[in-house]
Amino acid sequence: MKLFEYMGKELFKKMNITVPAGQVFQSDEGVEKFVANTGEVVIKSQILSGGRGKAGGIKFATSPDVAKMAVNELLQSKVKDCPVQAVLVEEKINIDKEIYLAITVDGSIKRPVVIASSSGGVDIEEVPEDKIIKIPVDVHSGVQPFLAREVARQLLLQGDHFKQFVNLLVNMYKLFKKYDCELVEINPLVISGDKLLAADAKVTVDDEAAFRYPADLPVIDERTEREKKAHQLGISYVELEGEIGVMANGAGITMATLDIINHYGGTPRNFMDAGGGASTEATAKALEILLSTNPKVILANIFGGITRCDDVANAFAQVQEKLGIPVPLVIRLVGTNEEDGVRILKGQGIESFRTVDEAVAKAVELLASSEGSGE
Amino acid sequence: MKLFEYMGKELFKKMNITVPAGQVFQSDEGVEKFVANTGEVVIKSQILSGGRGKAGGIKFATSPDVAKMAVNELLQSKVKDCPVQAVLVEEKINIDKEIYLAITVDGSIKRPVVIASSSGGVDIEEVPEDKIIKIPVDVHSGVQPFLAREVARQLLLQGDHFKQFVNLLVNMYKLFKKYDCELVEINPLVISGDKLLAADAKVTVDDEAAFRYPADLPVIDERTEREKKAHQLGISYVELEGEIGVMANGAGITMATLDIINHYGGTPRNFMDAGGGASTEATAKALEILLSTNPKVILANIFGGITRCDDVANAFAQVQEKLGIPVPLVIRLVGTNEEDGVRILKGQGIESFRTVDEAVAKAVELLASSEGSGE
Amino acid sequence: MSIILDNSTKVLVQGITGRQGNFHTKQMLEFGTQVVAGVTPGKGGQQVHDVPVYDTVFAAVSKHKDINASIIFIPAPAVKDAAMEAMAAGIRTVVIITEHVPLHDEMDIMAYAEKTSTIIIGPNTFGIISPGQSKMGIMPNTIYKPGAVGLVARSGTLSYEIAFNLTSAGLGQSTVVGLGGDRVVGLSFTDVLPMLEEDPDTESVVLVGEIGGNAEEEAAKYIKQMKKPVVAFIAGSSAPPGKRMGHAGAIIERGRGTFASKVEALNNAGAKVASLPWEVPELVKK
Amino acid sequence: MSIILDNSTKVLVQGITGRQGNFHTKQMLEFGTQVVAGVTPGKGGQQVHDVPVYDTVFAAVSKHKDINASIIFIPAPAVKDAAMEAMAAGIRTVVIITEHVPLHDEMDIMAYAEKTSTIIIGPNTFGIISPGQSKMGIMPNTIYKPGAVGLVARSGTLSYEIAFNLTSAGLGQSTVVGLGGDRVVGLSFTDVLPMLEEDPDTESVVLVGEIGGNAEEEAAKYIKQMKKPVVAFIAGSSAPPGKRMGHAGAIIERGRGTFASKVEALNNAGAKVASLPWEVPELVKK
Repeated sequence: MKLFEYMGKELFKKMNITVPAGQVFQSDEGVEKFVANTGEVVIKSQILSGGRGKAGGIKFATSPDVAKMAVNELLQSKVKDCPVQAVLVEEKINIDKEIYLAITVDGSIKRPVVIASSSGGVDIEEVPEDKIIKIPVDVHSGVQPFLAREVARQLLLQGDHFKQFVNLLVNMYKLFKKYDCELVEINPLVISGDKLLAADAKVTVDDEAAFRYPADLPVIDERTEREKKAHQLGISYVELEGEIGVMANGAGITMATLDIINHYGGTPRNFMDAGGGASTEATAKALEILLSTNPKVILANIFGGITRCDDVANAFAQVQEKLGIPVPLVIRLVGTNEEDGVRILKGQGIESFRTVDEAVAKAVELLASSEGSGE
Repeated sequence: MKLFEYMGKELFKKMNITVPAGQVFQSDEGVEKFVANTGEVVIKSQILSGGRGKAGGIKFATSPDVAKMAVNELLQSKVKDCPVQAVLVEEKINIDKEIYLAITVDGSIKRPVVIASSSGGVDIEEVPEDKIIKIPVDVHSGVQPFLAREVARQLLLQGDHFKQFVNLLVNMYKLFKKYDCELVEINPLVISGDKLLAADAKVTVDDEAAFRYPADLPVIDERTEREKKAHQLGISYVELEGEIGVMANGAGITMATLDIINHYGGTPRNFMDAGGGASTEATAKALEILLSTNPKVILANIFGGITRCDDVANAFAQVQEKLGIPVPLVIRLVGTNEEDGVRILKGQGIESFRTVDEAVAKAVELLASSEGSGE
Repeated sequence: MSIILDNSTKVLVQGITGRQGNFHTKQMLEFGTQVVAGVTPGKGGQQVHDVPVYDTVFAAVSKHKDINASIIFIPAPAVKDAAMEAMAAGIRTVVIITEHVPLHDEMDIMAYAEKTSTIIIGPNTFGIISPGQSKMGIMPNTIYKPGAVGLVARSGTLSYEIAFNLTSAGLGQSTVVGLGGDRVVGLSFTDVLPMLEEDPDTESVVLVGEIGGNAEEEAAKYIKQMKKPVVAFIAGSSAPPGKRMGHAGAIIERGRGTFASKVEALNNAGAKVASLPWEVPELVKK
Repeated sequence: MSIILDNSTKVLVQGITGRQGNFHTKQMLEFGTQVVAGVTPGKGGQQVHDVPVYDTVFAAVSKHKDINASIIFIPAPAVKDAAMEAMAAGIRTVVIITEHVPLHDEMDIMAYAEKTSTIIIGPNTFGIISPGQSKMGIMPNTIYKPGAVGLVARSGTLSYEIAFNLTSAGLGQSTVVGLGGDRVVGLSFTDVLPMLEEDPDTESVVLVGEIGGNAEEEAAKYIKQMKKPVVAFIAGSSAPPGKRMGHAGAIIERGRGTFASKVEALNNAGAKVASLPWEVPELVKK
């Protein structure tokens, strides 16, 4: 789960990481007063995608009425296709230097890593490898001050900035641990006079740790209604933009199924991993979600293992009888109870295949003919 | 620093460790009301020594007025030589079973150890070794539930008691860590119906961690005024009951000096490790503390290393000139700047020795003659 | 022969009385796995498919001193505790089937595993199988046969697909290892490939990877020096960046871990990369 | 020869610009110790007695790759951090002079030391000295002379007393190690005794213990099988139970760690136990 900048900064404040003075607004109410007290401000649309600056999502204002106008403008706009529902109005700070600082998880070494660079303010991807400081963290000891001092030294920080940075990084790691984060990123971390300020905040928390989120962690959900519904069923579901509705059992095989569709010239409407061992009922519900997206063709790729082919076949039969399936249906069915499954499907007039090759080829062929027929 | 039982129980409650309903009283005000609401109670004098039960420090009462009387009686008494300044009045609980449970530090394996026994309620020293469960704790992972389950299993706990115990031990370790404890002991941990209750609480926190004690940790000080004063000087000082005032530089050598005094038939009035490298001024202050205890003889055993013999000699000269030293003084002086030191002392008419052997023998001889003279 | 797991391995099942644990214990026993004990706190003394159940891992290993591997079927929030328990009790091969384990718990598990020199397979894995000998996992019993292809995969059902293709083409397997789909898992390609390279009964190796992370790129560095032929298949050629394809690890973020970079690295290392799953057996036979 | 420390050891001083660090760096240099670098955060670039100062241990070791030991003169609250820094930077011998280090920090340090196979001496120790070669510590330079007695002690000044007695009696020392007076310290008697037993330049061993803990009892178990003669002295015969005699470890609690139990264990192990410090040289000569 990604947090909005202003939410991340709330957590920063709790962990004694200094941020610019600011206030979040969902309407223009109070903007003028805040700006009158603050002076020159920056107004940032709160969206979850990066690059909002280039996309026009950040405005500056020196007076209360200009600020109010800018707030209204942003709140009525879409930035990078996202409707802006909140803006963060912050004091404009003088930037002496910008630093990049992040703590994230490096899967290849199985531990957190501190990433820092003196070249802050730009996408870290654009910074050459040799300008990036990367220090792995031992989870048993965490980020001790000594590790923070070494990062500070490599960033060439001096005197009071050095000391502030050490505290900041130690606290940032505490935040990373406390909120089960995948990523805590400050870009830029700004040196402004004698201060060190987190001018931005990207915080991503681990969805799998939701059961133990601290009570003060805000919860936001950028999934579509369908994705939420699928999630409740324990199904991993992602909406895409193609034509063929896809269901398979297992993440890797689902991914491979999409690849094969692509290979044959088709386009998938979604990623749906119905999981292993799904019951008839769960599979029927998954199928209903698929149908609700109005695909041109539906393709199911079932490799029966824990999943039983007859359960899957029954689900299809059930949905067809109950709701009707108004589009062509292609099923690849192999493995546990395969014969029963094939027989059940045949009873419903549904054709099944033994190999994914044949099934995908058939689905794409049906897609072509459905498009050819102007449907 | 040892905490009183009621303070330990306050910490227990914060960490979700269940204790009997109770209230602490420093006078009889409110006792009757509390007992009227609670019913049968046990009244425990709050002292830091063990064995208060046998010493008459625990009373029982079934009615408010009896309780009030008992409270007053205890508050006016001394238990094990300690004046009772507070009593803890608690509901009397039915005891189905008593368990011993503690977390402490085992220096030989350099880590915490969980100690438990089904034979609770008695001094753990009296429990045979094979009835004691001892499980070392990896400080990196702490007491995870699995470790608590294993202790619960070995204690033969069942069902709900098993589950409660697992939570209790996990929380007890959190307390042990959070408050920098040397010891957290619950003896007895009582099974009472479906409940698990900490009927006593012994918590000892590490004095060296005082700089980071959490704000909610009460601070108590059982040292004498002299011990406190010495502590402020960075001197390790313990009052004993003998006749010879002792000062040395180093814990081990101080201990050995006391041993040698004993060997020669004398008795030390104190343990005083003046530390290494003490200045003239600090040594003079240490000597003033010694003098304030009215010893019959003063013995200083100085092995000059970082400590300079001339600094020590000057301190003695200073004190003698300023306050006078009304008792015989024996000094062993060897090491850094020894010659200067000996000369300075000689100038004051103070005899010094090169070996601890001679010095102690002399001190004991002087003690005998001072006693002989009826002083 | 085989790697990690063979017919002498004595297996403990943690969470044996649960729905999954119970079902797969039966499956494993039927396959020939020596499941000697199970653990479920509070259920000590029971039996599951004639396997004795204990309250704690310590109790199980003190009774069955030959236990040398454990498989975990425990709900995600308690997996860290269960894995630590296995390691603390001296078990040095631990297979974690559970999915949805929190990332920080996974890092804690791996740190403790490093300290205790424990082999962790998973979390979020189908497990490990040495056909004809033993399995610790949830893979179907029927699609494998003993043989000389070592198969290592990040993903479950996709590996079944490929194992099934291999078996259908007459190519049996020495050992099939599922690394698990999470961002942080125990064994990685670079751990398993050297084992397969040294295993006398493995003649060729199939690597099934997917987009995300850099495990395949790292693997390629090792493959360069391997004597045995390696065939690879990478899932996710069509996946858009920024979307998690079911697995926490299968996501192209910040331009890293793309399909192209993986295929290029593997090709450069001398591996034959199949474009479609069913091409794998042909490439192995070449 | 000697144990742990010899004239080739390259020493880092952590906290070199502090009063203690500065003073003892001078003392060590005068004794012949190869102090090659120092660390004080924020003081990088300075020099102390011609020794270059760095901001972090990483910076020091990246410049002086031969540093293989560190001595810590840092205030107690920061000792854990400093010790971890030394270990994280790959230094495998760390002497901690500082007293008053919190117990839980000491346990954390020792756990990390175990994980990294680091030798920790202290905290609350006078250090280690191999007369004629090198010293890392705060002991006086003048009371030792090279020789064949290995001396290991829990306590500082008492060990000076005994070393002084040995030297006065014409008995030089191979290496003198101070274990430290706290309840949790790094090296213990049972670590040092085997090193002395194997050191070709050590002919006899003197152990200086004190009441509290069970380190001397544990040592006795090892002494039983030693070929070299061992002489012991135990301080605290007159100490009352329940009172801490300066050292956190020197306390008789719950009846454990008494003078009598230690002397008995050592006698039974064949060590000669001196009743008074000045008897030690005679017993060594026997």
